[in-house]
Amino acid sequence: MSAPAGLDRATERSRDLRLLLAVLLTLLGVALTLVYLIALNAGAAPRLADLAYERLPSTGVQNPVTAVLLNYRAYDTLMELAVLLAALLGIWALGPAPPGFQRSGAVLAAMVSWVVPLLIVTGGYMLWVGGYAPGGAFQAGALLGAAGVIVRLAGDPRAGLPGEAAQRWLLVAGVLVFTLVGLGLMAFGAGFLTYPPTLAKWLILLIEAAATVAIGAALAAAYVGGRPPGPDARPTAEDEDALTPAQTPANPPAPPLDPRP
Amino acid sequence: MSDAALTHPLVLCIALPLLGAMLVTALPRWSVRLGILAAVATAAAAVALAATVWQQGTLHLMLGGWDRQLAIALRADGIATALVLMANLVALGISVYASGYFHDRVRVRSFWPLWLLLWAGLNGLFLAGDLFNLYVMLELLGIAAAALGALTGNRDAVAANLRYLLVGLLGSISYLLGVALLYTAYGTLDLGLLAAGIADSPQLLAVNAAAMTLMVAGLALKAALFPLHFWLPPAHANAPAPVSAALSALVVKAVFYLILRLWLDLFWPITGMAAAMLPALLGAVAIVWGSWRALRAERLKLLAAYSTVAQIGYLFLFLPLLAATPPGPARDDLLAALLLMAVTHGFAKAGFFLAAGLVQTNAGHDRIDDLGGTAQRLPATTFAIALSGSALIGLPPSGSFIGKWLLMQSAIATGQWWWVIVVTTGSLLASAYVFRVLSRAFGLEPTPMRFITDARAEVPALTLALVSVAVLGLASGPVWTLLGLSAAGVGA
Amino acid sequence: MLIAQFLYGGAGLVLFTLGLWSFLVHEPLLRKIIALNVTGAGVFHVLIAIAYRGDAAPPDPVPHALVLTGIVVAVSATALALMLGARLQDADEEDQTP
Amino acid sequence: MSWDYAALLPGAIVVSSLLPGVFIFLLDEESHVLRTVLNLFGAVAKLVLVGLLIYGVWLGQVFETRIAIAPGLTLVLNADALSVLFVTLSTVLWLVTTVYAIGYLEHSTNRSRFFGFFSLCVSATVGIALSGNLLTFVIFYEVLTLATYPLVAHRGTPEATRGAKIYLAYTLSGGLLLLVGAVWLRTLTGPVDFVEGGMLGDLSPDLHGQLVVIFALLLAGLGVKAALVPLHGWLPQSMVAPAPVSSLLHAVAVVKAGAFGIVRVVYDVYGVTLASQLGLLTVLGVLASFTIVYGSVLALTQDGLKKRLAYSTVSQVSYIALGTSLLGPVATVGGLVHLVHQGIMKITLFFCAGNYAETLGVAKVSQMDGIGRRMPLTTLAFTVGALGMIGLPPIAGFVSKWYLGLGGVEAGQHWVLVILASSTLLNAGYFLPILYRAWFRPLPAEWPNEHHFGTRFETMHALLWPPVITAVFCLLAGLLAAAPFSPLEWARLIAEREYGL
Amino acid sequence: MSQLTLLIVFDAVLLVTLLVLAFAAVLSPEPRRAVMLFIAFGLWLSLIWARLQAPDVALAEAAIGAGLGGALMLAAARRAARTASRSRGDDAS
Repeated sequence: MSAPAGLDRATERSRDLRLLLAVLLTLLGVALTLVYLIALNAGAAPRLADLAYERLPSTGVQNPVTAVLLNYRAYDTLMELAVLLAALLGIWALGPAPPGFQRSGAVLAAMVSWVVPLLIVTGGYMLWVGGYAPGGAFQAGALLGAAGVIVRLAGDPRAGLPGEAAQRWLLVAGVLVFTLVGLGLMAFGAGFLTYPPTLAKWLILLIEAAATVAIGAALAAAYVGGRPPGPDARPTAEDEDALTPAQTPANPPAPPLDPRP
Repeated sequence: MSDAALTHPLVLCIALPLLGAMLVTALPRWSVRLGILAAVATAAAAVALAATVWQQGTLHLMLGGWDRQLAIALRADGIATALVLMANLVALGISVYASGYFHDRVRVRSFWPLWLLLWAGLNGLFLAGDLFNLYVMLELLGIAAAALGALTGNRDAVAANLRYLLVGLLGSISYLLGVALLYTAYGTLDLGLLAAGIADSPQLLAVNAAAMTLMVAGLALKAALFPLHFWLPPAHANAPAPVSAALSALVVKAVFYLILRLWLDLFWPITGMAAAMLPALLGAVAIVWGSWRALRAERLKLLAAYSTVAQIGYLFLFLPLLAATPPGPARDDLLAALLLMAVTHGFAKAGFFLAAGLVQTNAGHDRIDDLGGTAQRLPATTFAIALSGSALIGLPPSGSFIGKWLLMQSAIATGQWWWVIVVTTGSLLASAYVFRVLSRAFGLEPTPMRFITDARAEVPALTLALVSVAVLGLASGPVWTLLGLSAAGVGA
Repeated sequence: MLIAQFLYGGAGLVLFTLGLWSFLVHEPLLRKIIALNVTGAGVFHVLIAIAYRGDAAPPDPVPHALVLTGIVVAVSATALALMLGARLQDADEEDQTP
Repeated sequence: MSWDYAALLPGAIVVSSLLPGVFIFLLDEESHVLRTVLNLFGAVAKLVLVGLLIYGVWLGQVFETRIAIAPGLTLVLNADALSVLFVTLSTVLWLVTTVYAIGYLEHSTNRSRFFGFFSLCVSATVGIALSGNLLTFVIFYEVLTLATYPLVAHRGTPEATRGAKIYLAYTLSGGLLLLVGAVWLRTLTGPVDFVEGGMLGDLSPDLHGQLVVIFALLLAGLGVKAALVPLHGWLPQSMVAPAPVSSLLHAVAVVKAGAFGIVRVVYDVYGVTLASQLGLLTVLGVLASFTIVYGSVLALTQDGLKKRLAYSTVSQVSYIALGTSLLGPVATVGGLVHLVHQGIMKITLFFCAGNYAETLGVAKVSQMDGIGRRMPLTTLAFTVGALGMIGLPPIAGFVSKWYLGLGGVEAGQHWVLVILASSTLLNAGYFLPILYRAWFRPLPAEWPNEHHFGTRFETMHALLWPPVITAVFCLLAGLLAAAPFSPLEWARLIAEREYGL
Repeated sequence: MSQLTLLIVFDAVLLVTLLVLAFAAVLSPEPRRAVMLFIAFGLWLSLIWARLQAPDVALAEAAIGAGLGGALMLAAARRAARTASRSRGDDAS
């Protein structure tokens, strides 16, 4: 693979190479399918399903997927929230958000005023229902994020999110609550993320609520596409030049660039 | 599990940097102070972990207290512990260095949370005992690393790290398909249970081989094994110095660690001589090619990045030697040598990049041909480059010298003498590229008045370099002790 | 084994191969990202297929959870990659119009 | 308690110069006094420790420091008669050279760097001398390469950079060959300890083919530092280094490390009997003889004083290899005693060359007319060294040549006498014209670059007395050759042990 | 029996449509079109997953994979189209 060209410089690979690759990859696909067939017949049939259902009553939830996500494999989910946050922080590191779109017309504004509350309410419902039916933090968070996207499309440069300081707390809420609950349980001798069955339901709900907020905020903020507009986000000359020789004795460090008093 | 507190360091190694990342994200004004605090706490947890494993042997923890099949396992054996200790000490050094490196407020606030997330991902990867959890850790590493690498925001850095991100994603998807195949066939994701399953199912050779190929190929892409290394030099050379250090010293090593784990623990029934030959040959080409490109590089950081390509090659040379050596002291020595080499390169490469970053900030560029004055003005920095450079070459008394010695010994003993030629050629080329830099430091510039000019930046670089040379080269014994514990853990 | 498991899983493998091919041969960033997403969807599809145990038995929830995690990871990576691409494009535009 | 002492002493001897070296690096450039104190403290402390070592070895004590690097890989420092010979030589000459260097480099730049690496070099040399096994030897051998590089490059001129690069290319490649040989040998035998009489004697004859190849690798690695032709190319190029470096390192430490290594490998690894059986001694003897003649011929053609001395070193160091290659204790004595004698003679000559350059700006033979009248003491010292090199009794060099000649006769190798005779003629050919110029030609109107140091003497004290002292050593080593503790007596002791007499 | 056949036909139709959408998305050179096809592919995928008794995942795929991922890609496609048209304009001038 050569350097990824800009979207406009679409230089296509030669036809021969593409065909050759197509043939090779078809062979790969056939081989993989055969292997998959063998693997399916290997006799591991119930896999983890039976065990997962067997343990379900002591997980604190009735929806088996939620049980896996927030109990059996809660650690995966915790790290996955960290992945989402890392991606967002990476986006923020690239610069301030581009300016918002023009103010929307009356029709869209009216739609926004209907759709957004609906999405938020549905999100809350999803979160609650996730304990025993399809739904949960991810779906709820996604709905909140979608609400943010619509608000952004309607012209709000912040996609309905609060100012930067509050936004940062929303973003970290998921991992923070998750980790603190886990460590708290460890401190009380139960082990990291090992919920006592009596408390499991409520602890999971607490974590899910925080995760929903964090996922919604992260997805909306990712759509905004940069650091939130605000005093912090103003592009500075320093943004462009990474190699500011600030440590050379000849060039004393640049004075702190804090516009606030 | 009676003594649950023993496993606390295992969790803390991951939870503390994660918690730190949340705090620096939420309280950006306190980034540096909170970041250093988290760094020190995490490193302390790693030291505690090493001490526990040293005394107790391999640690296992089933998160959530569920059955082994259902839960995600964390485990720390000798190999993992040695690498965790290396990674956390190096990361602590990088953190101290970084606390003075970034001056732009925006960049400070971007660096710390991503760096701590990367750190959590590293520790998570080393300690994970579950194939899917490893996938999540790989993604965390890949995303945080690409974001950090693009931190300078200049065009080359963004382009290189975009490519790194995409290539990394492809690699982890390939890995994930392998995981899916294994889950289909064996119905579990736990490394230990899968290892037992694979050992008991020679009739599933096709599945095992396909899963291994998908996983190892995907990881080789992320570990930059020749010819899949193309993305590494630009990405590592254009990142800010502390990030380059972390990427080259830690992230690539972590991926190699995972390959080694799969190779030795999971797929050992099918990773014989025939399977080991291809990666080793690629590793041999990587040594020669990477060293040659490093020699031809015009920029110091590009040189260091190509040298990483070569150093990864050395690690792959061990695979056929391990395959040819029956279990016993000789194989233990070989494994210890491999580990010693990886750990030494970790320290040395981090020291090298940190020092190179200092040269760059002082000179305003890192073109090797014009660096003379700067190198001479900063004796401690040049010293750090010299020390870590000798460890990269494998000169005594560095840890990699011991590693190289045992590598060559095993190559001769198992009749695979051709690797000796590869290692010798690599060492000569490495000497050439290291001394190409060092010779610039002996010019007619005015005499520097003191050894250390900028303690916060120079001391970490020098310390890391010194560890790779003096400590690991003269006291490599603990590596064997740790490995001995891991062997005991497998037996028990 | 169920026919459905094989059919759907096989389709997942087709998607995987298709995405891989597209990633290798198509240069524009957006196409590469779409290709990666198709590749990932293929793997997810395999996981969903093996979780399916016929309409009578409840499905295996573990692969479902894995796929959920995978979807979030994939969208995170997509967002970051797109934003890196946008930044690159800005830089190129600045180069062209100094 | 005594065990502790015996186990620590060899290590302490290495550390006594290493630690001051490390502190010197950390010193500010202006801390002249502290640096001088550290330098002299290290040198004197090492001398005292070596004195204790000699006394202990004389009493029959065994000194051994062992540090386990890793299972099966042990750093061993011990003191047998051979190591004591080399350690004593290095330590005494280090003290003298330190004094000389402090004077020579006054007002020079980058002194912290210089003295730091200088101390590292001596530590590495002493480490080589005390190495108790091949691994330890290889480690210190490489460290010596690395620590010498900055000293050769020290002046920072393009020629210095070039010379240092050539030096490094030769020595690092040699080091790699040595490493491969050492590793290979280890796979055959396990840890390769230095044992008097050799340790490979009872190895199966099937392996003899491999042993020959390994010897070739080891000899190539050691031959680079010992400047055996055709591996000598770096030595004349390294003469760009400051005079103290040329004196100590290229007369004593570096080239001797190579020669010493050859002695170790032949006597204490292979054993003379096996080495002679395998025909290795013949190869070594031919190479050494060729080097002796070739180096001398090239020395004849050099006008640069230091270059002439450098080619003379190429030639003279191979006397040691020659002595080693002849089967029989007398030749061994000749070779070993030359290790010391050549060292003190050559360091005298290099000190003098440095004095001429520092005081008068004279660097070429053609500029030395009448220099004996301007700098009588220095030139007297130079004369002693030069005549000793030619082999004039009663100076040290005569003793070496005498024993080498006798050894050749004893071994039945009469051609050695031809080599010695022609070498002596060539030595005379390149030294006597210098002496003639210095004493008998008229003074020039003006010296190229004359300095006055405001002393009663011809140059400053720190430069003047070191060559005078070493010249006195040359005389004493020859006159008192039969006295106890003389180099000759030590060499005899070593030879007796190697041959099991 | 016929019910099973019907089901298989149903499955086959679902899968063929999915693959067609995937091919179309991957092969379409025009960015906006490709993204729209990808979104359609994602939605169809979630339909199939619902059929495979994975409603949780189906919901998430529809909302996150196709929905938000699609929205992000659409924004990028819009950018790409804008730049492409601008650079075409540059070429013409």
